[in-house]
Parts: sequence; C-alpha cells; structure tokens
Amino acid sequence: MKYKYKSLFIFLLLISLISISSCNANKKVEKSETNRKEITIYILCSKVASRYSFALGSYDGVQVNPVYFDDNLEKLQNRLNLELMVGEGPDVVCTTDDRTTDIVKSVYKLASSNTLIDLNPFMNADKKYKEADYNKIIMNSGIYNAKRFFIPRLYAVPALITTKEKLDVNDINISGNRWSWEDFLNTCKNFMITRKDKRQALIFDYEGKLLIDLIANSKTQFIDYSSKVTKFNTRDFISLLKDYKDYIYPVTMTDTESNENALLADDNLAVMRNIQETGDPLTYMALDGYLGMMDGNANQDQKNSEAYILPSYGNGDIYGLPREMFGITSRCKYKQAAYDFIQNLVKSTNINIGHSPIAGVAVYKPLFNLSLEAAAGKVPLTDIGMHPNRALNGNEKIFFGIVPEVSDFRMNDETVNEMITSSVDKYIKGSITAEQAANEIDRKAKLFLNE
Amino acid sequence: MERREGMKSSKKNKLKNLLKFTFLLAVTIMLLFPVFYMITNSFMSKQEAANTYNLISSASEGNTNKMLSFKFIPDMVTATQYYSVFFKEPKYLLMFWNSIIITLPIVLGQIVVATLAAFAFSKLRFPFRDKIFFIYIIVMMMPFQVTLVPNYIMLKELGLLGKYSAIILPGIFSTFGVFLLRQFMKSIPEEYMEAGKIDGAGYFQLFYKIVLPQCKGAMASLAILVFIDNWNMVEQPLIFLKDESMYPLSIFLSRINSEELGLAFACGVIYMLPTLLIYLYGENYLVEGIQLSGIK
Amino acid sequence: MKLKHKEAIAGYIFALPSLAGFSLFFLFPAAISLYYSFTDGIGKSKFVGLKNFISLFKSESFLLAFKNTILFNLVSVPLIMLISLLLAMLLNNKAKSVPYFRMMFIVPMVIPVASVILVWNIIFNQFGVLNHFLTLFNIKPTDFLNTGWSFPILVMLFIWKNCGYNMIIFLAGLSNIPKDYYEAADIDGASSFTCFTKITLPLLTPTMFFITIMSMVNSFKVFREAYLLEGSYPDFSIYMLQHFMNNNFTNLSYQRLTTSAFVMAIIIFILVLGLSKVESKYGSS
Amino acid sequence: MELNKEENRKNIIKNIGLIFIGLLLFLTYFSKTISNFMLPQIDKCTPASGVLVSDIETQGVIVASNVKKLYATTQWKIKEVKVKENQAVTAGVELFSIDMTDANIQIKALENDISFSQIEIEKYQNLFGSLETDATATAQSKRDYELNLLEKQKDLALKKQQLEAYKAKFPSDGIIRSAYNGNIKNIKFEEGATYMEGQPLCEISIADGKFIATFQLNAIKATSLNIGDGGTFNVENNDPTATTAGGSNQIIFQGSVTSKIYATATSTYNYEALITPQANTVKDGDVVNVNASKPSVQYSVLVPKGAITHLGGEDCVYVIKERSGALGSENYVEQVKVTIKASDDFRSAIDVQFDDFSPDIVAYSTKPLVDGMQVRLR
Repeated sequence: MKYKYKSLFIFLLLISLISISSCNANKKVEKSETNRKEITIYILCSKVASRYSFALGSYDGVQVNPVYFDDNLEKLQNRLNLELMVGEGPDVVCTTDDRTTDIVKSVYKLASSNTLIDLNPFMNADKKYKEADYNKIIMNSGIYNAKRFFIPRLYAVPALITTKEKLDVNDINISGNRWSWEDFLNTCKNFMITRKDKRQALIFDYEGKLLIDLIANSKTQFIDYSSKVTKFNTRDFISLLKDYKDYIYPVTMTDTESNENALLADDNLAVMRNIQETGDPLTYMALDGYLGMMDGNANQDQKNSEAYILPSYGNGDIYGLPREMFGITSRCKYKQAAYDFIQNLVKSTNINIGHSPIAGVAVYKPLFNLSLEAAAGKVPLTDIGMHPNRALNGNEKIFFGIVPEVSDFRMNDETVNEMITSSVDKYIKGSITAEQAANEIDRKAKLFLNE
Repeated sequence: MERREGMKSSKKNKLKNLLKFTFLLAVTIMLLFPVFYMITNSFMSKQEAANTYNLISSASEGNTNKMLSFKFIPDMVTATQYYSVFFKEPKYLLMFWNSIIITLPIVLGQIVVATLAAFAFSKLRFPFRDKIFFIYIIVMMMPFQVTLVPNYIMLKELGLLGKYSAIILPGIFSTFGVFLLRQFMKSIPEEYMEAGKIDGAGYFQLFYKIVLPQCKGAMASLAILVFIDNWNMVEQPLIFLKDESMYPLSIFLSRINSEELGLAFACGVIYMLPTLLIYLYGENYLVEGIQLSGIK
Repeated sequence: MKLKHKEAIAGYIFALPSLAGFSLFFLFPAAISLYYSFTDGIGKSKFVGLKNFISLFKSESFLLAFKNTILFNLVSVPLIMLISLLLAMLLNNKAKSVPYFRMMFIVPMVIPVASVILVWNIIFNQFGVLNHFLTLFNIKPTDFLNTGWSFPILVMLFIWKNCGYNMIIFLAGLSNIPKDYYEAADIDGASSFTCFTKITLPLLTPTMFFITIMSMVNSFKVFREAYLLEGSYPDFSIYMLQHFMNNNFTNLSYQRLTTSAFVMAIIIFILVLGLSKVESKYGSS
Repeated sequence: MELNKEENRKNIIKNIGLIFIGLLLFLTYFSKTISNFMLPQIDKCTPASGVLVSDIETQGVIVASNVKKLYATTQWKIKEVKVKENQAVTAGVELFSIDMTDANIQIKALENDISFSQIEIEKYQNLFGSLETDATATAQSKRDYELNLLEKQKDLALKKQQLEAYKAKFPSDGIIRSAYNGNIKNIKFEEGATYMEGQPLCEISIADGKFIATFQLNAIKATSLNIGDGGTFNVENNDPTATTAGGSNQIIFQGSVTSKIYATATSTYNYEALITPQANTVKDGDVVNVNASKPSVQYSVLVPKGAITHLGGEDCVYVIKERSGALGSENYVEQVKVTIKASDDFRSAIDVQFDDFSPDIVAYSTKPLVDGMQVRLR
C-alpha cells in the first residue's frame, strides 16, 4: 500500500519534471555568438524602430541590427547592466528611448564605469565632422572627465503648452513666451486667488516631472558629477521648494491624480471632478519639448496653441536637457562602423517617431533649421521625418518658433529625481520641513555621488 | 526532560507550562499574521485586492490621507483568483513546476554532497582541513553580487547559461550544508568513532553505520532549510535564466503590481504548501534526537 | 603513521565532490573577482594596485554603509540568538500543543516576499495601522519607514523572519545532545538551570557558532526586504553594505563592488577566526 | 504506539502532498486544453481594398409628371357620373352631368326680369313720345326724362350680364367634359351630391409621356443614391394591349433622380425619378421596380460588417496577433479603433491605421472580445 503510493508519487514527479523541462526546452531563445560582422543596439519597443529604421543599414559591410525589448523597460535595464558589466551587451548604447523613459538611469555613472570608449579620436579623425554644425553646449554634455562618451542627438526644453482660448476663457494673460520666475509665480498666485472656489488646476503636471524640470531649469546647477559636489542644501534650493509647495503645487494636477484607480484625497478629488466636468485642466504641461503629448489629451484643436518656455529660477536663461545620447561600448568590434552609425543618426532628418510626436529638437543645426522651416510650413513634413498624414500640430510650430539658444545643459538623472520626489512628497505632506527635505536630498545625493 | 517533568509534576510546573503556552501563543499570532492576511485576501475579487495595493502605493506616494487598515473580511468571497490560477492562466502552474525543477535536485544533491564532506571535515583529520573549511565559511558569507560577474562568465564558458543547471549546480555545491552538518557531526562523541574503528570498520562504514544515523535530525533540518532557501531564491534565476518561461514562482511573487495582487495571494498560498508539507514530514526528526545513545 | 595517511586520503575522498564543486562555482569566481578589485575594469583592463581600495575608503557612502552593517549585526545577531534559543528550549519537549507551535515558526520563511512587504507596509506606513493606532492617543503620526525608526523596524523584520530558521537548527542541536547526560545530571540532583549552563550550552557551542554565522549571512539577505520596503536609497540608519553594493551594481562600478566585498571578507575572516577560537575553547570542555 | 502515531501522521502528510502534487500535475497537463476550451473561437479575415457595390432594389409607384385638377365652378349637384377611376379620357369626353333644374329656374327668373324691364323702358319711351307733342313741356322735364331712361338701360344691361355670367357657370347641356387627354384620377364626387364652388372634383393626369417614379429608401441606402444619379426602372405590365417592341410585357427604361426629400415621419428618404418610357407603355399608378445599383468610390480597407464592434459610441475591429505565452505561442486580439466611412449590406469601408501592412482581423467570435484577450482560431 505504502509502497504503491511512494512509487506513484515518484512516477508522477518524474513525468512532471521531464514534461515541463522539455516544454520549456523548445522555447529556448539562446542568442549564440555569431561571427557575422554586426553591431547591435538595444531598442525598447519596436514601435520606436521607425525612428532608426533608415539608419539600420550596413556601414562598410558591418550590419546594424537592433534587439527589441517589447516595452519591457525593467528587462532591458537589467540585461543592459549585467551584460555591460560582464563585457557583453550592445555595441551602441542609447541613453533614452523617448522622452518619458530613460534606459540609462544616470548617464554619468555609466560614463565613469569604464564600459564606454572615448569618442574624441573618432571625431578628430572624422573629415565630415564640423563643430559649427552642432549645438556646442549640448554636444559638450557628452563629455565626462575630459573624455567624450556620448553624442547627444536631441535636446529638449521644458515648456508649458496651452491654447489661446483656454487662457482667454480664464483671463490669464502672459506677456511673451518667456516667463520670468516672478511672472510664473504671479500667474500661479492669481490663479489660486481667482480659482480658489472652483478648484481647477492650472498645470497638468505630466508624470510629476514639473518640479524636476523646474529644478533642472534653475540657475544653480545643484549637482556636479565630476567634482562630486551637491548644492541641494542651499538657500536657493530651499526657497525653490517653498515656492513650489506654496504657489505651484496647489495649482497643478498630476496624472496619477487624474487616474481613477488612484485613491484621491478629497481636495484633489475636487480638482479631479472639476476637471472631468470641464474636460481637461486649463493648461497642459508639455515637458522636455515633448509637445505632442497633447495629442493624447482632450485638447484637440491645436490652432491657437501657445507654448511658454518653463521659467528658470534665478535668471532668464534656458537650459537644454540632452536626450538620446549615443555611446559605444568598449567590447564593440567595429567601432568605426558604430561611430558612423551614430553620426548618421544624429544627422538624419528623421527626428521624430513616425506617428508619435518629436522627443526634442535636433542638436545637429542644419536639421534644427530644417524643422524650423517645416514648422513655418516652408518645407513638407516628410523632410523632418514626420508622418505625412500627421499635421505638425500648433504646439510644435510655436515651440520651434520660440525655442532659443540654450545657455547651458542640465543632465536628467532618474536616480536623483527619485530622491528629490520622495523627499519633496514628504515635505508637501508636511511630515518634514523644506530644510529637512533639502538636507535629506543633499545627503542622499552625496551618497549617490560617492558610491 | 518530558519524562522528568512527568515524574514530579507540581503546581509550579503547571503554572510554568501555562506561561509557556500563553507566550508561545502570543508569538505565534505575531508570526502568523501575514499568512492569515494572505489567505483571507486570496479569496477577494481581483479589484478588491488591487484596491489595497493602490491604497498603499498612493499612500507612499503621498496622494492620499486615507488611513490604511487590514482587510480580513472580503466584501465578496470568491475563488476567482484560484480559478484563474488553476484553469485560466497555466503560466503560474508552470512557474510552480519550474520552482520544483530547480529546488528538488538542489536539496537532494546538497544533502548527499554535504553529508560526505561534513563527515570529512568533522571526523577525519587531514592537512589544511580547517583552513579549507575557513575558506568555505568566508566564501559562503560573500554577498551574491560579488561573485556574480565571474559566475556569469564561468557559466557562460561551461555553456550552462540560460539552463536550469546554471542554478542547480551552484545550489548543490553551496557550502551551507557542509557547514551545518559539520557542526552537528562535531557534537557526536568521539567514542563512537573509536569503537567503530576498534571493530575494524572502514571509513565508509563509520560514516554510514555510525555517523549518519545520529545526525538524522541535522539532515532533516538541512533538507528543510535548503528547500526553503532555494524555494525563495530570486536573484540567481533572474540573472542566469534569460527565458522568462523558466522563471520560478518566487520571482513572480517577489515583485507584484496591483492588478496581479489577487493572483499573487492565491499563488502565495500554493507556494507555501510544499514547504510546510516538507517541514511537517521531516519535523519529528528534529526533536527525535538520539534515543539509543546509551545502549551499546 | 600509516593510519594517519589512510585517514587523510579518506578525508580528501569524502570531501572531494564538495571541494570540486565549491572551487568551481564559488572559490574560482571569488578569486577572479578578487583580481578584478585590483583592476580598472572588466575585459582587457589594466592593473591599478590598491587604487580601488584607497578610493573606496575615501567614499563616505562606503564608510556609512560599513558602519551601519556592523551596527546592525551587533544589535540583531545577539538578539536573534537569544530569542531563537529561548524558543527552541521552550519547544524542545513533547507536549501535545508544541508541534503545532513549532510549525508556526516556519511560516515566516515560507511566505512570499511580496506579501510580507505588503503587510509591513500596511503596518508601518505613514498612514499605516500603527500610526492609526497612535493617533488614538493623539500622537503625531511619523513615517516609520523613512526615519530613524527604520533601523529597529528592520531589526524586527530580520528577527521575525529568521528566528524560526535558527530555531530549527537549535532544535536539531538540542536533539543531538544525548539524553543520558541529563539523566546523569538528574541523578546528581542538579537544577534545570545548572543543566542548561553545564550541559546544554557547552554541547550547543558548535550549533551556536554555526547560527551566529548563518545569522550574519541572513542579515545580508534581509536586504531584499529592506530594498523592497524602502528602495535603494533608504534612511541613512539602514543604508547597509548591501545597498552600497547593489547600487554600485546598478551603476556598473564593479570595482567598487568587489573591493568593498573584500574589505568585508577580511572583517568576516577575523570575526570567524575569533568565533572558531571561542567555539573550540568551549566545545572541547 | 508512539511510533505508530508518528507513522500515521506521516502517511497523512504524504497523502496530502501526493494529492496536492497530483492535482497540480493534472491541471498542468490539461491546462492548455482547459484554456483552449474556455477561449473564444474566432474566424479571421483579411481586410481587402475594393469598392462597395450598393445595389438599391425597391418598388415604387409611377405617377404622371403633370396633373390637372377639376374644380366645381359653382354649386353643382351631380346628376350622373359618366367616368370611372383611372379611365383614359380625351378632350371633350363627358365626365358627368349636372342637375340643371334649379339653374334653369334661376335663368328663367332672370330672363323674365330682363324682358320685364325692357317692356318698362319701351313704355317709358312711348310715354315721352306723347310728351313731345305737348307744348307746355319744359327743358327741365326733358332732362329728367333722359336721365331716367339712361338709368333704366344701364340696369337692363347689368341684368343681362348677370344672366350670361350665371349661364356660363353651367354647360349649356349640363354636361361637364374633359379638357385634356389623359386619365381620370381620384374622383371625389358621387351622384346626387352637391359641391360648393372651388371644391376639387377629380384630377386628370395629362398623358404627355412624361412620368415620375416615386420610391422610398432607408437612410443607410440613401447615402449612396443622390439627385442626378441614374437608375433602371422596369414595369411588370399586365395590360395586354400595351406591348413593347420586345414583345415581352417587361418594360425597361432609364431615369434619373430628380428629388430626394427626408420624411421625418417614416424616417426614410422619398425619391422622385423622372422617367420617359415609350408612348403609352406605362400609365400612372403602375408599380415599378427601381434598380439603382451603382459602385461606390475605391476604398482602401473593406471589412465584413460582422467584424466591426460598436462599444460606447466608438467602432472598433480586433486585429489577431501572436505572442509567446506560457504554453508556446498563442493568438490574441488587439483592439483597433476605426471610423466607418461607408457600408453596404455586407461590408463596410473603414478608416484605420494598422501597425503592420495587412493584418488578420476577427470576422466572428463566439464570445465578446476584450483588448489583449487570448483567442483560438477556428
């Protein structure tokens, strides 16, 4: 009796193990080491591929072939990390996928990890490379410790997008497309006063990036990677936080709040309801020049769109956020081909992603000018790689119109962003003061830099 | 001990037992809390379970001022979660089998390897014995990330990467078992060994006839602990198995999002069962001890 | 002499499988990573001597993590030893109810991590049950997980999770103590306390040695919970070596990782050495 | 004893374990079967480019293009009706006769009145003639006399006019005749009834070979038939006398839509098509088969109507895709929003952006589909 059981048990187990291991075996997708001449690049989702498609050709016999991670960011990041660490991975690394997703969380950590090569020799050797053709400031964002690890393709300028009607309806009048910090604050204050009863949101803070971009856009650079200095624990930063909490945060609505699943505190709920009634918040944030995000939102008529460069704290300067920085890994066999590929990408007229909107403006000046002309309607959209059946919407027109020469760049760093947001959340919840928050952020950032 | 208390069972002892009992009860409740929570929640509807999660996430993001609270009583008791785990989404069942495929060989292998080695390290004298054993301990205490990269390269060289054996083999040779058993074998009195030697038994017989029967308890505990360790393993499969269809259940249960929460609870219950059963099965060895120690 | 040889050979033979596997899957990788800690990168990297170590000791993060780790171990390990030993003693009898209790102590180890985290979150969250409870005595709610409180909480979590683990080992250890010793002592009319000090403790030293070390290992493993609970940059009081290493891992600075690991290894070495001395001292008595 | 209990306990545990494992094994083994069993089965189809043939077939009625109405010119009392509905008449054909008795009396009265006043006038003149001879007559009296005479004559003339006018309202013989050739339609009078002035009595549709086919279409079909569109019309002619050149009594002729009016009451479109059949082949009231089939413009994406689902005011189709699931590759559907441009009985032309070039879409599903739902192909 007992033995019957035992034998049955073992029998079953054996069957199970065999069957299941075999059922897994046939799904092995082991990428064997091919000695074909090829360079690989990891692309998050195949939809974005159209942006690269034209460049995914062969460069003097070396084939560029992309590896897609159908929108599984975590998988991509883990694999990229591990493989880079063990000296494998792609030959070309792209830091961001589109505006919203950073594949490489902190670019300069990657630069300092000895896994990328210095691109300066190639640039010097490159006959076609003319420094004047590129936006110098943004180009320099690829330099770390006197070595050029990245070539940025786009840079973004945070801007607020809305439509004339909305401003008129709510009699908000803003002089010019460039705000001073004070103008911005005053607008928020007035809005608060006039709209206190209605509980509407002035700014739709997409993905809660508003604060991050405000910080990035401020005069003092709060974090310096090469010299490992952080300035978060300064009066500037604290007052910035205070301004944010007192005036800006009350009139913003994040998309987590607009998401029904998120349980909202009552006052937010009021905002929420009101927004549902009035269709959408009065103004949209369109960050990092990711202007097409309005496509997704209720504001469909782009006729009288208005774009306002996000005000800079401290002075009127504008700072560019480099996007899509390309680097070459040290294990790359065909470095020259990889370099050519990158240059081709950077120079390519195809700055946007087929249907979805552009992620920024081009670092390559001729292309930038071209897109200006496209915005002005002088050249067809296809020349800047936009899908012909997608009209260049008003925001982009205006944006291209007002995007200025940036005076400096600010590197977006997800790790630091997380620190900032977590502390600021506590500050806004009131569990800690602004000073404490600043101090916390500063210490964490220091930890991060010193690791 | 039991016997002794039996002999002179007085009021004092009764009181002591009562105290013991209450104390243990208190501790137990504390320990059982999450399980209880998990089981009750596994009978909630998908949405209901998800709500808790959203509440927490939004609380930690500071989007809410609602107070969290444990919800033990479902609004609507349903077995939908179990239904979908068992019938609708076989991938969880497969994950379960993956866990078994990974864990069982490790447990069996390690017991065999470890008992042999432990015998050597505890009862047999040979040069560098203690030094080697030292290295064992120190390497065992190295965090996982440290040796990860060389491990990865090594496994790649051996062509094991992306196979179950990439996890099973290192698991088998983990030094934990050796360490544990060695410690127990040390406590087996030398006299037995000597006696055996005098009887002219070979080393294997010494091992098989004398040492092995005496550390049943240790082996049982080893089996249980190793099983638990590898059953909960997350990092290694995540890195050494590229194919997600080979991931064990523990990976799924280590990072869950709101819409999967209900499922996770149901899975969690299934996930718990084998370990508990194995423990229950081997449990009496732990306390059985050596009855025959006096008789020779 | 000849016997000694035979024994040595036998010893090697018995140890061989384990030795082979160990050196292949653990020792060799460890050696390689030790080598890496003296280079500036993986692949065709050049030897940089002690540069990594120097820069490591310059980094405040490492020092903080180091301090915290040691502190954590100093606090949690003795604590868990005490508790689990106490429990083991209580449970090491054949009273009716006892087996059930014993089972309960396994449970924390078999629950999936996620649900543990969930529960702890609900308890200690800013808006958690505990704060809810405190507000009844109108005490201002504190964010336990992101303040100095997180250290004791982590210790609690550690003990909660691992005391069953240690208890099993203790039970096994206790069971290995021959009953006749106690009977002998009983005949001599020794009190149960003297039994404990004179018989149980000395004979338990190997087990305790083992458990001490295992507790340390597990105290590294508790990082998984800490990470899921509070992210990779938690409150400074629980920023452990594990955090440091993990962050360095995600930031691809593998040299840092290995270097710090070997600094740690040295510490461990000294510690283990000391412990084993203690063990051999008591174990033999 | 102790050991026995131990054994039992162990056995129980083992059995539980076995059952557990066995159950899971069983479920795993049958998992694919079960899931397939529960999956919705679908038929697939590939959207093609092409034209929508909107064949419009309906029945209409033919009416003459112009119709004259006959009104009662005064109070008529119908004595005898001489025609019947839909009777073809030519000009001068008697329609009906009127009861003239009252009228004749009236006329008589008038005539008497006239003759009486004539006599009066004569009398008056005679009287004056005798006066002329009288010397005593003054100029004054003479003027009076002339005035009176003029007045009387005017009065007489008036009366005569009245008589004529009255007579004119009646046919002399009391018989009303058709003024046109055509045929009689909806007679409103009957024998013995009296009709006021201006009351319609009947209609005469003029037979000038011009007819209008009237028919109705529902809103959907109406989209594809507009004013100016041509169509073929045919009449099942049951009148043996009218034979066409073909000899068959199936008369086919072309026409074109002249008006298209939306009738809110029936929520249909009322059409009128001007048709010119050969002489006297059709008469109005004939039932006509309208056939206005015409191909639409070329559409890029045509899908079966069944493939389109309507949810919450939005139309969408489900594209069949493949992904690698737990048990090998599996099919699933992806919802794609579409806008219907036009459609006929079977197919709809949609406006949509598919990811890949020509995807398979779900034509029919046994269960309602959700986005991302796994499905099983038939």
